[in-house]
Amino acid sequence: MGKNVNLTCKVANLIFKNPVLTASGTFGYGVEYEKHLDLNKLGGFVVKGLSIKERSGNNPPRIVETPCGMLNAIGLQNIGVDRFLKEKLPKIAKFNTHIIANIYGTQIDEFLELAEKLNNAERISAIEVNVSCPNVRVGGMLFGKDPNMVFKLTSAIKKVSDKPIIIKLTPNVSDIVSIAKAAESAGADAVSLINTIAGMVIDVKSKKPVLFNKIGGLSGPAIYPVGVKMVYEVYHAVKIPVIGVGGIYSADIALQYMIAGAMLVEVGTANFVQPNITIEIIKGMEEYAKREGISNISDIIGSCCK
Amino acid sequence: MGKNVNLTCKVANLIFKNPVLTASGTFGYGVEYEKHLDLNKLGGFVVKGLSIKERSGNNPPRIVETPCGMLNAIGLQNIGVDRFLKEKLPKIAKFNTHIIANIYGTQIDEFLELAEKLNNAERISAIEVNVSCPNVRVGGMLFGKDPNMVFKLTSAIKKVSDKPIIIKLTPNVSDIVSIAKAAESAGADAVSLINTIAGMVIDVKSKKPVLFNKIGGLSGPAIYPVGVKMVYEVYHAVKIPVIGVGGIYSADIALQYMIAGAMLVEVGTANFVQPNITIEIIKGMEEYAKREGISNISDIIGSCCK
Amino acid sequence: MQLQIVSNKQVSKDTYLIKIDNPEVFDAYPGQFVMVRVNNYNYPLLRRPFSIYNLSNTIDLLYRKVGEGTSMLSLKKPGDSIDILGPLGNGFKIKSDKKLILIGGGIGIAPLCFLKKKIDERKMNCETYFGFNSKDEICVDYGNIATIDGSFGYKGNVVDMAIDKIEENSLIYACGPTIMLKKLALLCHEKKCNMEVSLESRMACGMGVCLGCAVETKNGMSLVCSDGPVFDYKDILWEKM
Amino acid sequence: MQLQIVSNKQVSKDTYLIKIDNPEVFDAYPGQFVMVRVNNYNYPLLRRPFSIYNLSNTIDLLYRKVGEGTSMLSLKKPGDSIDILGPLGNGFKIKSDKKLILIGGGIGIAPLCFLKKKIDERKMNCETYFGFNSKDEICVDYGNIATIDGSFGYKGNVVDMAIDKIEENSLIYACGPTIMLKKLALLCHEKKCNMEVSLESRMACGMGVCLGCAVETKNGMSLVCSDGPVFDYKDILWEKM
Ligand SMILES: Cc1cc2nc3c(=O)[nH]c(=O)nc-3n(C[C@H](O)[C@H](O)[C@H](O)COP(=O)(O)OP(=O)(O)OC[C@H]3O[C@@H](n4cnc5c(N)ncnc54)[C@H](O)[C@@H]3O)c2cc1C
Ligand SMILES: Cc1cc2nc3c(=O)[nH]c(=O)nc-3n(C[C@H](O)[C@H](O)[C@H](O)COP(=O)(O)OP(=O)(O)OC[C@H]3O[C@@H](n4cnc5c(N)ncnc54)[C@H](O)[C@@H]3O)c2cc1C
Ligand SMILES: Cc1cc2nc3c(=O)[nH]c(=O)nc-3n(C[C@H](O)[C@H](O)[C@H](O)COP(=O)(O)O)c2cc1C
Ligand SMILES: Cc1cc2nc3c(=O)[nH]c(=O)nc-3n(C[C@H](O)[C@H](O)[C@H](O)COP(=O)(O)O)c2cc1C
Ligand code: FES
Ligand code: FES
Repeated sequence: MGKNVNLTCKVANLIFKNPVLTASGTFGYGVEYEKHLDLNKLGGFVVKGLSIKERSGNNPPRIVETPCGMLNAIGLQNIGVDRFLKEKLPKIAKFNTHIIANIYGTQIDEFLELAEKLNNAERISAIEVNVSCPNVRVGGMLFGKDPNMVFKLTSAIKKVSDKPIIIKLTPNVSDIVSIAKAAESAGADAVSLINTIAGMVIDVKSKKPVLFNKIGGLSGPAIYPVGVKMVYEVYHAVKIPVIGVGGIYSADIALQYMIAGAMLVEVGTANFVQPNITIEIIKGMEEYAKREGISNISDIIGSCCK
Repeated sequence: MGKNVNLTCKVANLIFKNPVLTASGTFGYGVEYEKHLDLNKLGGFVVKGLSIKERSGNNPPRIVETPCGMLNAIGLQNIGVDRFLKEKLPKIAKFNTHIIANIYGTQIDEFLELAEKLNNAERISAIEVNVSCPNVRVGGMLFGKDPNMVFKLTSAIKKVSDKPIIIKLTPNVSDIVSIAKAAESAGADAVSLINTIAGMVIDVKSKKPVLFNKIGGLSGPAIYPVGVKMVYEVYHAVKIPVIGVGGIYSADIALQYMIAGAMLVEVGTANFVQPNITIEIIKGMEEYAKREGISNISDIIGSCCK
Repeated sequence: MQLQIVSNKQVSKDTYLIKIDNPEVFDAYPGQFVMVRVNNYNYPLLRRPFSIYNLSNTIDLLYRKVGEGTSMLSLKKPGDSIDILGPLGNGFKIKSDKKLILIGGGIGIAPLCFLKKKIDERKMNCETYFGFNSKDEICVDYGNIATIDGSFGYKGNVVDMAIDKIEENSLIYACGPTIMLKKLALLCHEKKCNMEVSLESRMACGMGVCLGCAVETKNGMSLVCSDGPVFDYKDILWEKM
Repeated sequence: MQLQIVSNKQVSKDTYLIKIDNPEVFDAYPGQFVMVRVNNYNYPLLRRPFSIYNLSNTIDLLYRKVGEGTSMLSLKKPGDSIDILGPLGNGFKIKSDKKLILIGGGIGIAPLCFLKKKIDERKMNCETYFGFNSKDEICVDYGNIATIDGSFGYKGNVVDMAIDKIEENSLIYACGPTIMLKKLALLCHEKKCNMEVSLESRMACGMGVCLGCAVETKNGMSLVCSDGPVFDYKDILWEKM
């Protein structure tokens, strides 16, 4: 048990001290969690989705609990990329961990403008492109469901950006493999999956959807088997690294994703329930590796069915 | 509170005494539940999926629990349509409720043969066509994900069958509305949705999927928001009745489906947990209607956002 | 923070008082809340927000059994451990130059009781008006009580009971059903007095990261958990509530 | 069936004995099991199968804490109610013309203890061999005991301890880890004796409708819940286990 486990993982040119990141929209801009955990211990964190202009998001109610899950329809409320770079980034720059910007636009041009603006931000390690937000009517969904659009968008962003580009995929599709392949062939450095699954909850008393936006995105423990299955399939179809997201709440689930093929994992909803869950997951991974005699955690990636 | 609530609902030429059915594969051939509930009280029950030949199904393990859900990969084990008609149907024929046959084939011809065989069985009220089983490699999935195939299959079955035809849709698609519309324009009498969501669970110790079949179908409370959302969308796109399935475990969830647009509901996994849950749901519906002053339960169908 | 339950008892109809062992580190202002993890597994998934009802060597929460989470909470026993996150949010600001009036409806009295204690500690005065549906719901042993059914005290709603006492120089602290707060907001507008209201909203994180608990204010979207739960009533877009 | 818990106590390492009030209607054969709903809400979703360990004015289950469900079960208190479904499945058949040998490994002793009681009631004889990993796991006060670490009784596994007693005329009743059962199956084959084994499998319904609990047998797929859990060892395809 004495020997240390090597938890580092590599995606594009980036070395992550461990495979555990936080998922966009579930970790604010990082600073909010400072008093709950040592952010330096994270593999990285993905900040709340950024758009060109500040967005006020959807009207409330925006969230509703479901069995072992929750629906959200935040509507990508955010302070806009400029204010992020000016006000937030300097505050988190001090942390010795990867900061990944998550971006969202309603048309290709907006994505490009965002990518360009982030290009000059030294502390941004990579850009995660949200092509799959189900809560915004224009754009979002269309991009993420159509391989051609994903190809076009990815190619365009790759042309303007020097940063590694991660395309974040929606699970609400017939064939996620074809979308992942489109991203890969357009030059994406990695794909992350899954974003939330579209869902709806109705208040039977008022006969209205609980969410103002009617439809929201399902996240949390309930969805992890769906994510693991998709990561497994995408891993076997593409050569670029796969980042696993969806329902991770313990080292066990994080490891399931890695064994299925994820190089890194992102923890989302679980941060709300237990703010330091990422630290617990990193510890649990280390213990697992020791117990199983694994010296490099990256050895387990995609080891399922080999 | 004195007045009785009218719970009857109509699909095609069939009158259901109440909107609560059991879902295929979760209620055996009916007889198994006899000692737990009075089957005469059900709106109807859908029997385990039938194929031409007896099928032994997938190797075990076939099920695994997940947060508020379960994965199954039974692989459509069944005794075959002939034995069903000879051995099982006579035993359930006595029940004063609708018996719906669920059928599955690997090619169109098989579906047709099944439909023809069932045509002569007087006690079969309708046929539910499973175009969406994720556990069988050949056929199944392809049919259900492609609107053209669904159109072709539905048209062909409608030609050979005098029974009302219900097409059961898979949620693992980019656009369930287009599939539902294809079924409708091919003459389907109703659509039922959702079947299970594809998922996978890995045992991190052995680094293997828990299920022998690797991938299984997610069912149970966890998935209900996904089903409600799809029923809502399909209801607004087609004129034929919609039957709601997926994660129903209480009157509240059943009512959410109906308010979203379901004419009938099917209860699946919840039968395993509480064998008489359907009776509880019917009671709960009645109480709701009384409380809210609704005299015909069918009045609430699709009442969401009106 | 895993803490031990000291006691958990029903105090009136569907209303429970839970006392949780208070580690020395824990201090809070009236109006602040905690996020309670009902079970140490994934069901129910989200934490439940509860206002601090009292704080001494125990952290006390007064809660009403309304759904699955609060039902489970009501079954917890002394000695069981419970995970709480907090104190969170911004509380009431006690002003000395105003006539202080506390108006609570139903379980909304919880944060006001803590406020009352702090006002008393400062040897200041305040008036308290608490409304319930009926006598069996009453869970406080002071103040002016109104019941909708007239089974105790003033018959009618608490706003009507308090209406004559509200003056331009009043500062109202209010918590309760939205309909009561709306009524009060109108009244404050008419009487040109001030009011701090504690709002409720569905919450996932309780700490300003999920953006789930938004309310519409004059300054755009505000977060109940981190901008509130106590707001100046003038900032709230009441017509949107 | 909602029943009251009479007691629920730890009896050895990670092993608990729960006694549940037995309504008069409830009778069962050794080898039968019940499906326990751990909580009366959706988590954990599925019922847990447990063999009947004893039956009198209480229904007794002996269980090992291995995961989330059994951990929750171990926290239940006397007076709490619990929902059980059963008795389910087919039990052991007691034959009078054989030399009866009970071989149990770990928590697998549970159904055998009930069987032993029934054999005793019929004034018949049987030999009992129970294996554990170590002394602290032992939860039975009779029989020949083997421990893997040798901390009590025979040092080694229970099959090796019993091997010399097995004859052609023996009828073995076995329950325990698959590896132990496989070893016994081989032995029975060699010694040309009979064996009834109680198998485990992941279950959803426990009553033959989900088809989830299949095992491969010489006659195709069989269901552990409704065809078993007790099988003639000759029917099982041991190489597939
Ligand atoms: C800042 C704040 C302070 C509060 N203080 C108290 C208090 O001191 N005493 C008390 O009894 N209640 C208080 N509440 C309300 C309390 O949080 C809810 O009654 C509780 O969450 C209901 O949980 P449940 O599982 O029983 O209900 P369910 O209806 O089953 O809950 C389903 C989901 O909806 C949420 N929800 C339901 N009702 C409310 C509500 N009124 N406000 C916010 N979320 C809700 C739940 O948190 C949960 O996520 C407060 C709410 C907020 C926002
Ligand atoms: C017929 C039968 C009789 C049994 N009798 C006993 C008994 O008398 N005493 C006892 O301690 N155990 C018994 N078991 C095993 C017991 O059912 C499991 O230990 C228990 O389900 C574990 O639940 P968990 O939530 O703690 O574990 P988890 O691993 O968290 O459970 C996850 C899921 O896997 C299932 N599962 C896990 N292990 C097993 C297993 N060994 N067999 C079947 N399903 C499993 C669970 O039911 C659950 O659905 C029996 C099993 C069967 C099939
Ligand atoms: C409240 C909330 C806000 C989210 N916001 C974003 C976002 O801005 N951009 C994005 O790409 N994903 C967003 N997501 C999706 C998560 O990053 C993640 O993909 C999803 O929640 C599944 O993971 P989980 O089950 O661990 O939460 C959001 C999720 C939640 C719950
Ligand atoms: C064990 C099991 C077996 C099933 N077998 C079938 C089947 O044979 N045919 C079919 O159309 N659906 C089958 N289903 C799907 C259910 O009918 C239902 O669509 C699905 O489980 C979602 O509903 P639920 O969450 O209420 O279970 C099966 C589901 C389960 C859990
Ligand atoms: S509850 Fe998450 S931001 Fe307020
Ligand atoms: S557990 Fe469902 S058939 Fe055996």
